[in-house]
Amino acid sequence: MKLLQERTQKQQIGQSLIIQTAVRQLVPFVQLFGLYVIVHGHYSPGGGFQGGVILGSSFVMLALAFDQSTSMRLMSERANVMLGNAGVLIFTGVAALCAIVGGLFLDYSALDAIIPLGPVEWRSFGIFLVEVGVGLAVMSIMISLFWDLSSAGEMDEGL
Amino acid sequence: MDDLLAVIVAKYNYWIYVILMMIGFYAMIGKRNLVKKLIGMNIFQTAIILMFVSAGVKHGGKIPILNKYEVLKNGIDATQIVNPLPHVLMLTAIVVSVSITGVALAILLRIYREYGTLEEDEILEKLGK
Amino acid sequence: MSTSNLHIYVMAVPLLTAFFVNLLGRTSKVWIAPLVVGSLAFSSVASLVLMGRVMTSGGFSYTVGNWVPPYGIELVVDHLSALMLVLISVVALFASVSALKSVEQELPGREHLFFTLYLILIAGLMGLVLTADAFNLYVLLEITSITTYGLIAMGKGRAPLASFNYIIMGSIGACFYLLGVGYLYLMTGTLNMAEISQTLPVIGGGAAVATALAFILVGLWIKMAFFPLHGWLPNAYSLAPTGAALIVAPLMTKVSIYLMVRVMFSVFSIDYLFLQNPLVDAVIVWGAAIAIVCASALALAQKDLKRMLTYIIVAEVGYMVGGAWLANSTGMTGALLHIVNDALMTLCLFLAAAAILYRVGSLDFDKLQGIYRKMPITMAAFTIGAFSMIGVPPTAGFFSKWYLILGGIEGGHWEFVVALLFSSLINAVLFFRIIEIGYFHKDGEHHGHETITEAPLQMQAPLLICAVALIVIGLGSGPLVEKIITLAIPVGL
Amino acid sequence: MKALALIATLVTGVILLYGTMDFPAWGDPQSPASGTLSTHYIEKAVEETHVPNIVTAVLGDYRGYDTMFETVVIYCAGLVVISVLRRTKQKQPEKKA
Repeated sequence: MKLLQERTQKQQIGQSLIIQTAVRQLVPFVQLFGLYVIVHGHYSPGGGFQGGVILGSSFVMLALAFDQSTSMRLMSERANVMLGNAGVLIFTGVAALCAIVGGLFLDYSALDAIIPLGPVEWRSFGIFLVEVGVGLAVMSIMISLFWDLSSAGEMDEGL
Repeated sequence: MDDLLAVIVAKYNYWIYVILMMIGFYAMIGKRNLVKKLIGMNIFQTAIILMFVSAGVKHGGKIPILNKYEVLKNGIDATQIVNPLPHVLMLTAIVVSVSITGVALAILLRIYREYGTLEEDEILEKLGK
Repeated sequence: MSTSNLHIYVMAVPLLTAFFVNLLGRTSKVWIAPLVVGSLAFSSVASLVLMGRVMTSGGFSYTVGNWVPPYGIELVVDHLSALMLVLISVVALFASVSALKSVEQELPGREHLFFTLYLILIAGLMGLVLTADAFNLYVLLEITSITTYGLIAMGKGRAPLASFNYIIMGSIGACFYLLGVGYLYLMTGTLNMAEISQTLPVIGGGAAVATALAFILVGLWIKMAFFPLHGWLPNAYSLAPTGAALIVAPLMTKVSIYLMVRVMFSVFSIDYLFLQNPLVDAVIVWGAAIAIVCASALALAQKDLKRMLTYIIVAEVGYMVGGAWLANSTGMTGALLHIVNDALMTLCLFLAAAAILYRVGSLDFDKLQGIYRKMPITMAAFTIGAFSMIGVPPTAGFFSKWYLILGGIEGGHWEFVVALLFSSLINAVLFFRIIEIGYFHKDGEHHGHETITEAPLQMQAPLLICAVALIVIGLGSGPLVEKIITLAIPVGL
Repeated sequence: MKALALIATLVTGVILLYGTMDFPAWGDPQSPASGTLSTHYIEKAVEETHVPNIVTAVLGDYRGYDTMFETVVIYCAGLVVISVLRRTKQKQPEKKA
């Protein structure tokens, strides 16, 4: 981030110094909080959708404070698409795996046949897996939506 | 007259969501500017979300996150806890509303790139030529 | 791979291959064709096996996630939904073979995006046909809508504007449906269709239940473009890329009609619909008659083949809605048989239009001069589709129209019978006009038509199979009706 | 056109309000909406899935089929935005030439 700020001073892009320093400090903690919300969907209000949006907003904050190519350096467009597909595939994959292993579709207790954790434990763990998949998918879609809409498809300068 | 007032006071949340919905519905049909139609659509969908969530309210109810061990030991009285089902349904409806707004904005950007305007009658004029 | 959840694989395989098409198609286009056609071939075969199983051992219900029905989401596989599954997967297979060729020509850099949306749309349609949960039906309606908005917006020129209008109308329709489900949930407390239909008689048909029925019906009518609410369909389907029109035109409206029939009979009971408020079905049949007459008249005014076909689709919707609300079993048989026939007829005509568009480049009538000599096989199949649309005996269209007319007479709705005959007459005029342009006008000006040769085999094969299927189903509609459709009609109609 | 829209809106509004007549009052625990289904979720969710947050339990497991299609809907939104806005390589040269 430090080198980043020198570069921005030279090319005069992005917001004023105060905002850039604030964002520079904030982004890691926002991402940590996003992960916390995804993982703690069981015990506190939250879950895949909300956590994914918070994670996505950390990249949007970067793109607003500096410029879009900075946030694209942090997460390349290809990696973003891969993450989006990975998230959705985790969800549908776990669901189809339950059917393949012999239970009903989306019946996590059927996964007990692979690793015997006990059917109810598997349900809780299945929900956790699914929340992670949703979080990944929502994060990557939010980022790609913002990048595309703000740069109207050119993916270069942004707002 | 006062029984009508009593009915309104007892169910005022349904009146609010109907008024909100009609504002959105009018904007969707009546407005000429495409972005205003989109804003109307958002109001319309938010009003439906308000209806569902307000249906799940129980006076004096607590939020549906329970202490796992205490519940496993001695159960729970359902009338104390707010109805969780509308919240689940509306999480889905919110995601749908976000996706449709994203798609509509992308299409508006493309229309603006091709016609240079977002007023419906100007676009039809350009098409008419 | 236990075969008890076969129907889930029918729906899950296209969904999973859609994600792989996006992943692999991004790097090399060679992956797209085998993945798309392979997954659809699998689901066609699997749905045929499922159909056989349902015919032998009767329908069954399936709880997703191993929960007792009202708590989890329940899927129902009975005669009607198995038939629809077969229809969707077969029509999707034919359309995908031809779409692969036309998308290569129209959307050069975006095949993988197109076919991902294409496969998700088909998975959504299959999910719609299976589900027996009111809110899950709304989510699947949104999936099919958002993929259709995307497919239409990929077109050139005015397609994004048409897609935006479709978004506004489609959102109104979906939100009205959600409103109806919300009212039912507030009155009955459950979302499972079977549960709702059990608690409704207990509550009695109050104001809320009548409003819920009205909003669900209006919502679905907007989705199926029933006449007064059809404003978005002609632009959306005619400006869409040809590959998209191939899959959207035959299936979207037919599945919406299937949903109306499903909601009518598994949520609201027969005596509530037809006996307690007798005026409703008479008004709807009158509306359907007006829809048929106006849509056919509008089709006359079109100058472009594809726009003309879209108005005929709106008229066909009037057939099926009217047939379903005739309140007698022959009318309902006609409506259900017409769902199958009309999907195949529309597919046959749109496949022919795609082949012509691929070679000639445009579909307005003055470009179609002397097309019969240049593309004889395509136009032969087009003529069979046209005969089926008019209702000429050997083809399938005649039989379903026959049942509809019988139902209309039995129900005493003479205006519906007159509208049907009038629309068949107008279809005859429409299609003979094209056949006349194609045959007898020699291609006067020689500027555009350097060497229009026959369409490529990849677009011709599905067209010919579809035309033959129209005749086979026409001749075989007797057993088709006894074995499947009569069992699908709820008892007591 | 605007007057027609206004009339349509008012008619829909009146029908909606007519429909809300026999709804339960706001927030009473005995309303049918919080009837058998949601009491089952409140009482049994923790016991059957060991997840204290009932909303996540219903979202992930009881109605997981909905959430799966939710993820597909948002995935489609991302795809459609890319396919509508991104210009393919061929188009750019024409503009420049």
